[in-house]
Amino acid sequence: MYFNSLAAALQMDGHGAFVWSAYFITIGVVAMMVYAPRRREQRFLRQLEGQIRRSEGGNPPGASKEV
Amino acid sequence: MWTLFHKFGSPPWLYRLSGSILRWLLPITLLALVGGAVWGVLFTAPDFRQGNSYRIIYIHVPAAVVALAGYYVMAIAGAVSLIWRMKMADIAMRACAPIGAALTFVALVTGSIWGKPTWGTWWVWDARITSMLILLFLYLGVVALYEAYENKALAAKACAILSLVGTVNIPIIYKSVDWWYSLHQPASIKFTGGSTIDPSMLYPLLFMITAFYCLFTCALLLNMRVEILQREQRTAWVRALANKGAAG
Amino acid sequence: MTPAATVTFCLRLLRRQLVLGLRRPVELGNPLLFFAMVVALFPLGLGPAPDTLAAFAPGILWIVALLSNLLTSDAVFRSDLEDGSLEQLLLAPQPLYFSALAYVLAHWLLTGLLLGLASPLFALMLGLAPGAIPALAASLLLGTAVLSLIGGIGAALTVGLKRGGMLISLLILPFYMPVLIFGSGAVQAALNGNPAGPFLAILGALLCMSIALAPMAIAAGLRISVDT
Amino acid sequence: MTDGGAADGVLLSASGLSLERGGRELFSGISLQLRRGQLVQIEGANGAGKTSLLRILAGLSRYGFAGHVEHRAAQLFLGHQSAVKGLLTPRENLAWHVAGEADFSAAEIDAALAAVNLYGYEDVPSHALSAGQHRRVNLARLYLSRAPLWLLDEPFTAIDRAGVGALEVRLLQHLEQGGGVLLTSHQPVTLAYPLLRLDLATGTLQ
Repeated sequence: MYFNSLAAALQMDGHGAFVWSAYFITIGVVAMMVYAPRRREQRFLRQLEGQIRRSEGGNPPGASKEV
Repeated sequence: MWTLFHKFGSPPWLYRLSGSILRWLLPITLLALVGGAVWGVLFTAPDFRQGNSYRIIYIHVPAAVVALAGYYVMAIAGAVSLIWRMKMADIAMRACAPIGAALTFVALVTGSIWGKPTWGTWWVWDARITSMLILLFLYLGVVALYEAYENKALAAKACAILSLVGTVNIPIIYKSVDWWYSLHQPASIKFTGGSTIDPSMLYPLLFMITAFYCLFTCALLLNMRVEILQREQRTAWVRALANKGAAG
Repeated sequence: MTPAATVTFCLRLLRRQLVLGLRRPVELGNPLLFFAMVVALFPLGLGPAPDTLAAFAPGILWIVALLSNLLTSDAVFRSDLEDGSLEQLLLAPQPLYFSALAYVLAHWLLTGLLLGLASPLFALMLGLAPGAIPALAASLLLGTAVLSLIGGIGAALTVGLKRGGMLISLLILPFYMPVLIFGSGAVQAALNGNPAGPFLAILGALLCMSIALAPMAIAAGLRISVDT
Repeated sequence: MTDGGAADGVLLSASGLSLERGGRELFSGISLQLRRGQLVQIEGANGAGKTSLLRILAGLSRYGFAGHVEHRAAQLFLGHQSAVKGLLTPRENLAWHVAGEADFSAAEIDAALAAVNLYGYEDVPSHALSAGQHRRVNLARLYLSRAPLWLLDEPFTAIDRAGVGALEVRLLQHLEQGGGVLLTSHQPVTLAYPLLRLDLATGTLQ
């Protein structure tokens, strides 16, 4: 550990605000990059499942149908 | 070789493969990102000229490097899609653009934040930052073109051509911007050269670059999975997956 | 009877495009008028001080040339797509590479060439030193040819879209940047008393590369745009 | 008819064509061989994909369909649009046509224009002509072309009865000279010639 204390690490001789904000923005973007497609995938599967249930009885499974 | 190639063209196979890859790659990537960041921020000595603000390098440079590489990945996927008409290449190309744009955005924002303590201003028309800005434009152009086409199969082909044109142009743009900057460069502003970097700073940097490559791979696979499901939504295997997802 | 030879066919296309352009002389003048008007905006925006204007003149003239080229690029293939000529062109047995080159050449002759020839007038209006005017005209003549080729790629990719006008700018402006850098660099060098030759040589190299590669991208783009 | 065409007389051969648009299958499993002297009409309801199929066969649609198309002879494709430039005269439109055929002499062009009843309109700017006359300028290419393979999309639309008659005569002449014609048409084709029908719904040629 280069810094002696937590406060020093946060402060970084006055540069702390810049360094930490850069890292937090990056964390935000990375989280979005990972989270957004996973959420889209879950949501899509849920939608499709609902769609299949709605059409059940009318169409056999796997048949093509209008969206 | 060819069987592997054909397997890559098979959506269910790719979907399952990406699932099993992500299961271990994603946690490792996130751990590596956190570990590398901690290493870079807390365990390295400050730069003798820029002080602690240089610690932004551990995200700025990896993001910039991977964003640039991402453009080439996109162009290669585009070439594959044009030459062999592989659907999966279309999907990979489509998935690259937003990820690359996000990474370019990170590189720009962190570069700007880095600029404030270093140069005293949020934005400097420095060669590297200007090039990153142009790269962002190139990515956004691909996204805009894709969205403008209603027929998504054609959209992918059009984007493939655009990204190939971009691949040829990027070295020219970078060189010309470099040259332009050296012509107009004020003497007081100097960037620390990458080649003179101390090993104690270099290792965490290389580590972070690797981690960002993994991040790119993960994000690419995650985005491709959604796209595969949407394109294949009428097939039996996707429907089975949806039913299973609802039951489980 | 065999189809026309490629060279004959390209000359035929070139002649057709030029006649089409020359029968609408007003549209031919539009890019020049646009150029003049935007040049007139700068003194209004920057103030009429001759020193300021002269210092910015290389950049201003080049940016305006770039914009006026951009605005005309959108129309290169549009009317041909609308009246069905484009699909006939794609079915022609001659290589589309050369046909695309003929279209772009016609576009350059009707816009870039005129702009390059008229540029000394606008340069004088902005107070550019007379010594830099040959460099300006030469760099514009070379540079606008590159711009026309790159613009052709954008036009080919967006011609099939209903709202292509804004999109084409977003796609091709990044690719215009090296031309802008070296073009205005040539004028700047001439202003400072340095030789403009190296810059013109780089523009020439860019032109050679664009001639070799851009028609391929244009041809591929046109095939996609016609494939509805 | 000297140029193009294989020894077995096949001008165009396509196999296993299927097309999907917006999640709907327009047609599938279409196979077709067009030989010299054959007249084929593509049949199907509105929106069945007649024009799409013709564009695939012409080579204009390259993406998004499955199957294989092979051209064995030079083709002439006439689409919905006339490809006539309003700023050019009919004569210039044909002389500088973008389809890349051989250079035609002025006499040939004038004769073709006369054949489509545009005698005297050779030097009128085309924007002064009506839409029907534009179509006829386009049809004049049928009198100039040496291509054995004709792909015609709705050739009988927007022309008057006399024009339809003349067109039918020209088609007959072409077929008798060993050309092949593939067309789409809303109207029933009343040609005194054996007509093959390609039904898009079933994919069969009768």
